[in-house]
Amino acid sequence: MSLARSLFALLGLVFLLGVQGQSVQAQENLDALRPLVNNLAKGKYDETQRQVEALVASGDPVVVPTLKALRAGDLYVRKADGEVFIATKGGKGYLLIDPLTTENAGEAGRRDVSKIKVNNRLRRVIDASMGSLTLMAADPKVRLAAAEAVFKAGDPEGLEPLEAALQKETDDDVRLVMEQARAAALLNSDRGDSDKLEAIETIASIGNRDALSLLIGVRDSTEGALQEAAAAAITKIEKSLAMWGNAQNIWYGISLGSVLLLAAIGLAITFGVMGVINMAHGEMVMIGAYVTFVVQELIRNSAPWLFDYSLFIALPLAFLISGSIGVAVERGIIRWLYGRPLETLLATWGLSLILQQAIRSLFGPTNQQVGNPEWMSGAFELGQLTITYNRMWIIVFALLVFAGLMLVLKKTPFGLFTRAVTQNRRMAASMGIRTPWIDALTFGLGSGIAGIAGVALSQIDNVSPNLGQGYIIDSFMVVVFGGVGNLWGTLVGAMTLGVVNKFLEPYAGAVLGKIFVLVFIILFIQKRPRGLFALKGRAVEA
Amino acid sequence: MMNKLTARAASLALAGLMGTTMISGALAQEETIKVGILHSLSGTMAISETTLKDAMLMLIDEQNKKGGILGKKLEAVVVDPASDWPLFAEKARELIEVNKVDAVFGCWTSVSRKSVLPVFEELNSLLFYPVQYEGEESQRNVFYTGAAPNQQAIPAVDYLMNEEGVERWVLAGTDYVYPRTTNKILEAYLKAKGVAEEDIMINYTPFGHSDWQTIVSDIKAFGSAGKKTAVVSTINGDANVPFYKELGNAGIKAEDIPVVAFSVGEEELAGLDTAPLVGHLAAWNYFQSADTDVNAEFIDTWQAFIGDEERVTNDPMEAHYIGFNMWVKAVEAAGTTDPDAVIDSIVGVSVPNLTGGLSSMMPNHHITKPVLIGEIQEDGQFETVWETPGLVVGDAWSDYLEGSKDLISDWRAPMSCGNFNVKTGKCGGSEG
Amino acid sequence: MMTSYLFRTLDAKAGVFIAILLAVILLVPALNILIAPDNFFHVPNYAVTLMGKYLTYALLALSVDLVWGFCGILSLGHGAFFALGGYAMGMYLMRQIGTRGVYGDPTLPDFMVFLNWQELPWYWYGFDMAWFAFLMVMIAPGILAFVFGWFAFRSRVTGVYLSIITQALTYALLLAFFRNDMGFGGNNGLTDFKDILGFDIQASSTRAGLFVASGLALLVCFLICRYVTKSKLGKVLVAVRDAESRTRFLGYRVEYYKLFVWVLSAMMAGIAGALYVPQVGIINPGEFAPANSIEVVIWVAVGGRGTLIGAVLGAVLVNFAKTWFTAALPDVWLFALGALFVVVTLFLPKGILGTIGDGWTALRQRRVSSNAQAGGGKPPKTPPTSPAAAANVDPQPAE
Amino acid sequence: MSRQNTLLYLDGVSVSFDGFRAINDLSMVITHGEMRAIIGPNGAGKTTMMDIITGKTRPDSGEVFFNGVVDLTAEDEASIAELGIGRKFQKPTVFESHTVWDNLELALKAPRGPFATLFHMISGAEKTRIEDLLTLIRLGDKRDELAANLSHGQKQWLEIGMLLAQDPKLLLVDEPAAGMTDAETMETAELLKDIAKTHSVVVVEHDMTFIRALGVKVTCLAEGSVLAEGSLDHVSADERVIEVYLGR
Repeated sequence: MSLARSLFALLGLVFLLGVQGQSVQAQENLDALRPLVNNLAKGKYDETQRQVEALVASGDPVVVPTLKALRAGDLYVRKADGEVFIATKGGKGYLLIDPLTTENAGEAGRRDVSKIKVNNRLRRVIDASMGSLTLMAADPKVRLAAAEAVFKAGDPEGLEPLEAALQKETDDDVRLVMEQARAAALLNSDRGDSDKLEAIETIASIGNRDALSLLIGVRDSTEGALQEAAAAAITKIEKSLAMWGNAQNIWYGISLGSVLLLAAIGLAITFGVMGVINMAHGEMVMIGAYVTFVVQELIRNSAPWLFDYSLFIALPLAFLISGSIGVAVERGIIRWLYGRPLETLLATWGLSLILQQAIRSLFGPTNQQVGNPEWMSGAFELGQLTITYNRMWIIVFALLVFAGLMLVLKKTPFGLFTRAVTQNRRMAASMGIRTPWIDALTFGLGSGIAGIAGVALSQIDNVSPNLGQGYIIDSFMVVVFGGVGNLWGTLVGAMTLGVVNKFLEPYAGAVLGKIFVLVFIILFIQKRPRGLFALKGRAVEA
Repeated sequence: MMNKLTARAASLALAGLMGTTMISGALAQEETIKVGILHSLSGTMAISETTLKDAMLMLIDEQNKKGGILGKKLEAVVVDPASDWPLFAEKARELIEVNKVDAVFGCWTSVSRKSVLPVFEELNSLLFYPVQYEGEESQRNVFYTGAAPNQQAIPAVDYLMNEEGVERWVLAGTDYVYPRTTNKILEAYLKAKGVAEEDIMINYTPFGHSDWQTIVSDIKAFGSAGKKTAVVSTINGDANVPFYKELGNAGIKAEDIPVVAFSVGEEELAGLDTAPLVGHLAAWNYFQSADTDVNAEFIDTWQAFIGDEERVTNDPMEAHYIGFNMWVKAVEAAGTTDPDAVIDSIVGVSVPNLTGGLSSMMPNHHITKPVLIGEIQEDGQFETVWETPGLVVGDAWSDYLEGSKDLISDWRAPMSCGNFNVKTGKCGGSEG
Repeated sequence: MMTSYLFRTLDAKAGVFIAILLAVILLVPALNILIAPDNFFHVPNYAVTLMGKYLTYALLALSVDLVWGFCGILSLGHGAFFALGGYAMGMYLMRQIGTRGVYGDPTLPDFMVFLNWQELPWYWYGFDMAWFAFLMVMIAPGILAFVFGWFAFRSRVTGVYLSIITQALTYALLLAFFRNDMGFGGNNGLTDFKDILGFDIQASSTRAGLFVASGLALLVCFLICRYVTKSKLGKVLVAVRDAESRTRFLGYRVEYYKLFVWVLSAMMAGIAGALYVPQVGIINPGEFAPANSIEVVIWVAVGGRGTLIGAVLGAVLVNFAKTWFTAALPDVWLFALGALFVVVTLFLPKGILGTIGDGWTALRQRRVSSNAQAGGGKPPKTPPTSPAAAANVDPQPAE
Repeated sequence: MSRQNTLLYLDGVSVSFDGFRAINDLSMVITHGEMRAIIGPNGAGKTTMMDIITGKTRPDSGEVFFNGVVDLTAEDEASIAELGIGRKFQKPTVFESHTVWDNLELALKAPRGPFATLFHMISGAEKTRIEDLLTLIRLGDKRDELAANLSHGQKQWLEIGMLLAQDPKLLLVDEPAAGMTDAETMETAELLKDIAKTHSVVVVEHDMTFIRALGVKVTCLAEGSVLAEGSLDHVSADERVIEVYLGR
């Protein structure tokens, strides 16, 4: 591995030169490096890779900006003379910067330069070199990343610099990773068996999939004690991974359940509490998602610094917009249909067609881009679990919405009136409750909650006119499975279906898993014809 | 019987209504050449197909500015088959029988094409089908201007294998015919290249699948076996957005496990935050970023036509561009829009494609195309990282499938057969 | 004796309907085949196929009306039976292709060849014989309906719970049939049919024949439904619809009644599907889509729930509107269709026929106020009652 | 009394809904040909008791026997009705979209299977029987009227007519006089007394005048069990009955 050798040569160089950087001596090197840099523009990826290796082998840190620019795709070649520059868009076409001196080098027209192409393999090569270069950087975070990169590479050439770096390392976390990286590199080296046995122990203590793959490599390529040790470590890791696998399924299940809960919770009100077979529920969710899109679009165009708060702005807006559409629908259509629940199905189905087409006419039929704010991007590790932030926040959000709704229904006068009206309309009316307004507001509440669900769902799904259609059936299943008219049922129902689905999926596959869940619902309803949380009692005569 | 009379009146009224009301647009004064556009404007496929309807309207508009064909203006007849497959057949029949169109541009999904095939055969009309598909078909009345598997999937795998050194493969797709067939072909191809059984993972998901957590984590696990891994995605349009979102959030970077997709184009990316996806790949025959004058002009015309500076172009649009121009050229060469004459004259016709070459209609009714591999960029565009040295001829019958490797297609006389079996020396589809 | 009873129950409206239907069955093919294409009175092939499709939809609507209008079982999954019938027919038609498929395999359908299937799965056996296939057209949906109904009705699943699990049923089947491993052609379904009972499926005479068959099937099923609903069993069904547990306390085993009418209805839906497939030329899992089943319910509601003629009328009208809108207003037709549903619900609460029927009754019996419940269903202007109770929801126990 | 000789035998029956004991260790016996009136405050478990007898609700514990031998807890509503127990509901429940005639025809004792009804032709005897019933319940001129258009009292009578059409051995009548005028109430009492000559009857009623007019043995229920049993005078004199029911 000539690349690695040259990298570590470079590393030594950087060390020697320290922070002073360029000296007069280095200045002379530039002339020697220039052709190497220009060579980057010649040939295909194989050739470029060779040139990258040659650059690194030159052992001069001035090539670092060049490599960085190459990785980012900012390196261009001037067609006229084959000179390579770092170019950024500006002026008539591009502003050119000399990659070695990082000085301005004039401008070039759009057609005068062409980009030096880079692909994933090149990026990996550059990353590896960057990583190793920074093993002794001042910032411990950078050192940590560097150690991880070296671990991934598992290159025996890295052993010595790594050991050198280890001696200087003061940060415990970084030290740990460096030791793991050393073990990984050691296993691939020609050192003695006792060292390797120790390394196997170190690797086994990591206990994740990377460690597993390393150990499998050892098991398959060695004999005797080493092989046994590796095999034993593998069994141990596999066992713990299987356990984590179950934890992962539960997490995924809860996450899916929270999505189902969000999709269904508005319906639990309009359908569950009010008895309106609301086929337009999905469209209310969709409208919430489009509100998010519009808010983000406005923010992108006029106030980009607000982007991380876009969801907080979208939430109340989505609630208000979906909610007022809900109120309008109730006043305009639904209120004529009380006592004829099946006709609400017909009217709201028509309504859902109209809303879909309206959105399609307004925004076009294609998906709209809704971005994740910074705090909803990425993931963190919990043991062997990868937990993505957007999923986590959606679970939290779903539970908050649920709790908030419970609070509104149980603790506020509005909630009391709602329950009174839905249980005994005449009695409520005679007690002075303005039932028509309670109806309208309850329907508005359900629709508004569908709207804020849309804000959350826009973070994980398509924002298109079909968004609502994808959730409507699942929502009805959840509400009915949980027991119509019971919010706790909706919560438990959503979580149960989510977890069941996720436990089936690894064995049955996504399609069969879903089929099994549906069959499960059908059979469950046979057992409990009124859902999970049905209330027993002297049933009201039909 | 008086009932008979009323019934006749009713049925006539019914038929009459259909006949007169279905011609869209104002009643033309002069004689026009009618072109049918059969793309879903509602339902699940509207998301992809509406763009193609607009693209066709633009192409027809442009042609009319140039004076039409054979001295006549073109008139577009638009119908909405509403993503309902049997409705495609009905609407195709309506276009041909009632509206008397001379050619139809349309369909996206395989099933919609399968649904209309018998109609075009029976009524002997022309269909230009603009989307990449699974192959295994060659029909006299249909022109396949999208990619066959050998014009998309195989070059993409070659690229990953040779340029990125991939050794382990996840073939992930939506469970329908195109991914099934493509994956079958790829599996056979990879095994022929020496990839072991356990280094291939095949996974299917339902349409519109939105919860990708399990699958993404499976891919992650599969990819941590020490060998360079890539995902070949034949996941259908709608399901891609949640898939990529999950991928991005799970921290799977293109440098670790690149994903090459065959159904993700500029339009799909427009609905995504592409920042976490930079470096993932797609294989197409056209990218909006193609640096040619003809493409720049096409994009300008399109954005002006649609009135949106941000609107993107994509591969199926280029396919319609090529197909439409081929039809125009063939009609001009034949001097008539008669389907039989056009079918004869169109084979061998070459028109410029948007990537700077000339695409030709081959005797098997597929066309020649360059294959481009592009990387997703931050701005939602693709950057071509690799392309085939020359044009690739679309292969109707895959060489990697048991049933079809002996079949060839040639619609020129005297063979005039879509599925000629070179072993038996017989045209497989016809009797005897 | 039964037939004479049947005819005695035919009233004027049914008579007119049967006469019109017979006339359509006879005239449309005649005008299609006997009249020259350039003649004004010629009915084009296109219209024959289209109307044939409407007739099968009408039959489907009729089957839904039988369970919903007369027995109060709101099925949001009748598309499943329709599609199963269609698949049975499709499998027969696939086997008829024989060596004319693109790969020329004598037994395996094309999609199996290119998925490398080596032999025909067992459930495809027998479908090369017309009698077996035609029997399965009724038996397959019938068995599914029987099994599903046996469990659901015995467990007394009612109201929206039943509706939702019918939806779950059709949704599960949709997903299952999408799977290519199932051996039904996956998403592409079954297509590229060549002939039926030896006749070329694309010939106009075959089309006319299929049209007549659809018309006759509709007629026969209409008469069966008519007989069933007018018999004492029909009265029990209506009793079940209006007061299920009261019916139980009279000693009627409600689940058997439901099961009977449910299976009958499923078989009719299966026949409708079987006639639909050769006319449209394709059957694929899309027919299982829950939205399709909901649409059928809407046809019935538009025409008038609880009136057999209304169901037929609704199916034809809505589908005609759909055909017309999708061509005349391709960009905005959903607005028109959606508005139609909303308007019908608000202003014609008993459907078109129910409303006409009301006017009729009101004319004849002036002294009876207009909220007479002629066609079943609730009166149009009931004061709002508790919506929760109306949806069969028990928010709290009564005591 | 041994259960062999009874018509209806309840022993130690309990049922609870979500922790609420609606029926608590209830025991009661109805003999052949007996008419019994049941009184009690709201929530005493009267309707739930009927639900248990007719198979609508399953008891958590206890025995329910009909004719001394048939275990009713193992039967469902339909078979209990076929055994000969008819029930009239508290809220009059007739088939509103059927005519009065059809309501009676449906109730008439005849084979109950779906195929039997599918091919059923109404016989002369059946017609006569319906005519008789129509006269009895005084709805002769309303025979073609939809049940929905009847007045409240007429519906009550129609339901009683339907009960009789079933020809049951035991009639369970829940508040037959509710919503009736005084005159109608008295007529209903007379009608029930007539019926009681040939059938066993259990009547639940709040109307004391009505109960008095019946002049039969009275059982008072409270909180799910029997509070007092005996003649009306005896029961009305009971301290506890006065406290929980009459005296309030």
